[in-house]
Amino acid sequence: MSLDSRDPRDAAFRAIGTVFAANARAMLLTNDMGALGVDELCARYPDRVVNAGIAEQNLISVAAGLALSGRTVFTWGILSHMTARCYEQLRLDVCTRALPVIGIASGAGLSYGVDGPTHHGIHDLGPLRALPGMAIWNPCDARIAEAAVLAAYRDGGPAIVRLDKEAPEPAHDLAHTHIDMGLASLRAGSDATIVATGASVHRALEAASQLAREGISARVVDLFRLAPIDEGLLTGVLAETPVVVSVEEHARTGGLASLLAERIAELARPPRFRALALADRLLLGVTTRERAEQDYGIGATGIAHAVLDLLTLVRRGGLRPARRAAIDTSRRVA
Amino acid sequence: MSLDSRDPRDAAFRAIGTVFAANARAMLLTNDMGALGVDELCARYPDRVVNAGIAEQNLISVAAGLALSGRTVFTWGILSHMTARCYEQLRLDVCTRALPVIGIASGAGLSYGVDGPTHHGIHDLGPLRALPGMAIWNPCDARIAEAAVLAAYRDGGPAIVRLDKEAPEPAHDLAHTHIDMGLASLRAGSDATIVATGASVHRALEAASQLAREGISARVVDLFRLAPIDEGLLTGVLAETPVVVSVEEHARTGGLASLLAERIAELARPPRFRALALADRLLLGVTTRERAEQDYGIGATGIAHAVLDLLTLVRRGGLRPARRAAIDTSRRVA
Amino acid sequence: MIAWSPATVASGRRSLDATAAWVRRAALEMALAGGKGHLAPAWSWVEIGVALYHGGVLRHRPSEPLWAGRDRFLLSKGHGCLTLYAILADRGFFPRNALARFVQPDGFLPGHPDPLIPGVEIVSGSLGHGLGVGAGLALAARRDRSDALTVVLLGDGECQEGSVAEAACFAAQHGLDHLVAIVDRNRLGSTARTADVMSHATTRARWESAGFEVRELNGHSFPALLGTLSDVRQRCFGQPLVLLADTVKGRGVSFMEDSPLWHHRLPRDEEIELARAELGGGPAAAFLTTFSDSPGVPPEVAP
Amino acid sequence: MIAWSPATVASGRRSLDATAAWVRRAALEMALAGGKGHLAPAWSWVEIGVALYHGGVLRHRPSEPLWAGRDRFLLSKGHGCLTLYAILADRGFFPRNALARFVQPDGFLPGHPDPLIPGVEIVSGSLGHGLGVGAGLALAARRDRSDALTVVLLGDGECQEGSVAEAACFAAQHGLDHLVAIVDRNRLGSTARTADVMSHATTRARWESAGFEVRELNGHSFPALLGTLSDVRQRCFGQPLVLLADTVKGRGVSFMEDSPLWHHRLPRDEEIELARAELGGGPAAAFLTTFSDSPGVPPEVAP
Ligand SMILES: Cc1ncc(C[n+]2csc(CCOP(=O)(O)OP(=O)(O)O)c2C)c(N)n1
Ligand SMILES: Cc1ncc(C[n+]2csc(CCOP(=O)(O)OP(=O)(O)O)c2C)c(N)n1
Ligand SMILES: [Mg+2]
Ligand SMILES: [Mg+2]
Repeated sequence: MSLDSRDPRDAAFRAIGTVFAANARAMLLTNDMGALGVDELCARYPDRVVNAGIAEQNLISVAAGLALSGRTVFTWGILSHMTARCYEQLRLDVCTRALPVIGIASGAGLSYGVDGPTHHGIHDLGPLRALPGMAIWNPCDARIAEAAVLAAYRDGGPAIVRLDKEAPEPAHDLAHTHIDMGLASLRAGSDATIVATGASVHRALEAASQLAREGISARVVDLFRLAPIDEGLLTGVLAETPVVVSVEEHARTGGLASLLAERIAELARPPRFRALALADRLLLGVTTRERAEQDYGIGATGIAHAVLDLLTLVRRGGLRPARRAAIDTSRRVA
Repeated sequence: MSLDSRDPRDAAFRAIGTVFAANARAMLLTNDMGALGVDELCARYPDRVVNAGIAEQNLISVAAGLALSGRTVFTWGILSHMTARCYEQLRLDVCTRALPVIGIASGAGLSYGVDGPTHHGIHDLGPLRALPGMAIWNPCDARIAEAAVLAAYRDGGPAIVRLDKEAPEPAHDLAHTHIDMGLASLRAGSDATIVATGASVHRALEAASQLAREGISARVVDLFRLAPIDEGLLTGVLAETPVVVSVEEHARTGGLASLLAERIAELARPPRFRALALADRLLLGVTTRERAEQDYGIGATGIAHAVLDLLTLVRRGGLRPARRAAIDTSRRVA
Repeated sequence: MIAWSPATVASGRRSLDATAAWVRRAALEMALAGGKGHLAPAWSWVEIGVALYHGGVLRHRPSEPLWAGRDRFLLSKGHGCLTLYAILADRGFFPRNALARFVQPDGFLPGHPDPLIPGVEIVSGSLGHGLGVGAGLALAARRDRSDALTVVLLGDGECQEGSVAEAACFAAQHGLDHLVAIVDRNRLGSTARTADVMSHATTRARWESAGFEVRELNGHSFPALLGTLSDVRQRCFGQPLVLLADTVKGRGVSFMEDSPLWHHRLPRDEEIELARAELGGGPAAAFLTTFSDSPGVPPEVAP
Repeated sequence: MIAWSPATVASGRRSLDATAAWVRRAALEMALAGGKGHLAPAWSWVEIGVALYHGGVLRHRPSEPLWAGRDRFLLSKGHGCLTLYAILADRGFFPRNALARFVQPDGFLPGHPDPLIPGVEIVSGSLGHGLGVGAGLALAARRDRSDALTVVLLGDGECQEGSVAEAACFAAQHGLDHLVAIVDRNRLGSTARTADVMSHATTRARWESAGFEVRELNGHSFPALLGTLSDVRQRCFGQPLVLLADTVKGRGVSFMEDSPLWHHRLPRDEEIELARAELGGGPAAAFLTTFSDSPGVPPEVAP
């Protein structure tokens, strides 16, 4: 088996491989979690991959110790375990010194949906954004995943890269996306802006297509780095259209919705804004991402509806209700 | 020694005493942290106070087990240790079942300022607000502290009560403050609204007095419960004056600033808003709250200036710069 | 191999061995139907689970899952839930036909257990939570003067978690003698042998030093399990008990046994029929009739 | 009592006993000046700290705190920092006059250590972080083929943290024989005797079961400390070492010794003069002259 060019996890490990080849002091610690990429690294660099055991608190403390000794340390594990379980270690051992400890974490959003709340990556952004100096990368495709790992390495401080389990068609063309900007426009548009992150970027692109068929021109922006933010760039994004909708596969509080609101609320001339996100709940039972998209309106249709609603509001009834029905139909056809 | 009527910690323990007297199944777990109130409870109810050791993860899991068996469990420890260290336990063991585990936590804001980042309570609100169903109480005086503990007990779910170490003059009159509303207006005003929480409430009141001397009428609202929010009430607060300033002794991301922004950003007619808070940094070195107030503009003068600035913006230059100077002078005199 | 057939399951009168065999096969069919699942971790503790639920160790009322007098069983290694689901369904906590909808959106059996499922006490799936919650339950039971047991099943890899060490010291300090930890000691974690990762985390000495009474046994032997567990409710010397149960991860299908490869992998193509053949229970269609049966055991079982 | 005076400190040539006495007294004056501080936890490990820094155990260069060849010392029980600050100042990492500004906004010595302070490696104050970071440092040192030591001072109450158990198992697994944990075993936590809270957390058996070599000793005896530490750099059998150092919390002032009351309390009123008298060093004004002295030791000290 070899690494899949579309799988963000494989892409991340390809980037780690690049770093390993260039820097003999780079290491990887796992919490006894496997991956094809781990096996490959292990085979080539048996000394530099350490299974630190099912003990995430110590794993992060050890990573900090190694980083204090001049090493870049990657960590690998499931997002929810590698954030909530070792949260104080991230804050005190890693962030107080801005150490190069880079978490490569599997399970962003509901990619482990049916595995229940212990595996959901939908409540971590609030805690992560509260960690001073922690860079937060949330790639929606393999290209950004790979570039994000390299950028996190080059930037040299603490970082986490949230990875999805799914391997979609790439949404980015690296000739146009500048990784250091932390965001990229994936589709131009003048009526409304959809800011999305992670898996939701693909839904946002779909929504924009649906809207286009109705004559509405929606811009799609992928905010693939949630910290640090290039404030100038983001303010620009928020100023360009009268309507902004955000969408994310994450609980409403703490993630993209909060991040954008924090900026919009202080603007002199804010756009009309609506945030689409999961509810602030723990999701018990069997949760699939398809079901969640419907229930919480974060699928393409939900996004398109939200854009229409806001446009109606800003144009004071300028949109015919027929448009909404048309979107519903176009989705059934597509 | 007996409990101090102005110390929020003593007030919280008085409330726990009330609960203990009424409910033989109420318990208190500590992480080997002392307090006068713990000693008093221990003397009266030796069986129901358990020093669970310096092991916060297990403490929360044990609390969950006790709560699953029909008990209300209070916990006592330092805020930062009782949130960051046992964060996954709070989320999975307590919040998935909405169990009555009530954290009574010392060290909100910079009350342990000189003790360094391991003791600062300035980065916990982001993580806490990301815990579904967790009620977050942030009293600014002993009266609210006592009432909050009783309300948290009566509400029956997970809660945390963030307590300051300082014992200020009470700001609330319980004849007028309705604890279940989660917020209270402490001073009427029509030009601007200052929303504050915790220790900053006292600074906000001072700022309003300074502003009054300049003929500006500033309302002061204490948001003493940060979750759940009575959305109707809060929307009302945000709609009543053209200018809203928030102030908190907490990092900018995740706390009151984010909470208000999340609501303001989606309003059709938002007020002009500015959030005053600490920076998103870990504060090394010797940090006093006085120094932090100056450095980050969250003291009375900083608040008054922010209100003036925003009023200038909304009134398009209607305020004479002299006012600002006057505030500076009046502060030096006061 | 044990002689058993779907019919012996339907009858509700069958040996523990036959029940264990059914549980293994049920786990396989659930995982195949759902397209995912941790088979090897589930098979590792089948006899332990069957001994507890079918062997008369745990007090429980399938028709009344929240019966106040019940013993508490916590599957701390939540990823081993296929076995738990099969056992609970077999006891009658919920219909067996729910098993066919493992991880299906129209079912209620997610990839890790949660308390919406009748008979499940806690959310698990993040390792290292069960013993602490169990200590709280056991402390509560003692204060309520109940002789209820709290039984927590842990993985041996899971014992690397510091939270388990905290809980162990707490339980010993408080003399929780009706708390029984059972370690499914299959010597494997997810990707490696535990000996190669943290060799000192699951030893007899470590549990002894934490203040536990330690009993080591063969975790696949019903006589050993039932013998070792026979006095658990009577134990009253103020010491919690741990069973270090030696097991084989993937037990039941030769090519899946004792190999890190199979922690989360499912059999594919020919492997599927090989696995079915080794587990017994006949062709898929015949076996799946056991999922449509009503529960085969009387609703109330008090040892 | 040891005969010593501020003058012996200023001279820079004095016995370890006199140094320890100075450190204790310095801690008292710092805490009184700052109006806060954990005296009893600081006094508990004075001899340990002085043995490490003045007794020739730790390689360090006060004028070059980040010297690559240094040993690493981590005060995991960060609340005991008064002793660390006094020792570092006395070695010359920073001027002694900084001590008088403990927890003062115009100083740089907060109530728990942070790495802005010359000679301090990590932030500590939340218990249970030091051994894990130390394991990382020690693993790095070994890979860099350095014989540097990593020495971590832990409280015995602190050993209740599961993170310490994780770190211990990790260190043993990786054979970090240049990692030395020293447990300040004063048998008290913050509010209670450790035996009454988690009696199994700090025993010899527990550390042995985690894979450490265990040495028990009197933590206030320089001969015992220096003897026990004499071979630490030579040890190469792939086992980390733990010293269980029996100490007395509050050691040095009779009425503060071995009592949970004094974990965080400062002497008041007459207690202050009683404490000064017991610690020696003369009246406050005379003693404080030692804070204005330039450091009394040569900048480079390699054992
Ligand atoms: C806190 C946490 N860390 C990591 C994981 C990922 N994980 C799931 S199962 C497993 C291996 C568990 O090994 P063990 O406890 O021995 O159980 P076994 O499968 O061998 O029965 C790991 C590392 C997890 N679920 N939770
Ligand atoms: C994670 C954490 N929990 C709780 C505390 C509060 N606390 C500070 S010192 C202390 C007691 C420590 O006892 P021990 O480790 O034995 O140190 P000693 O003071 O006896 O040397 C406690 C509980 C803390 N600082 N960090
Ligand atoms: Mg195992
Ligand atoms: Mg101690």
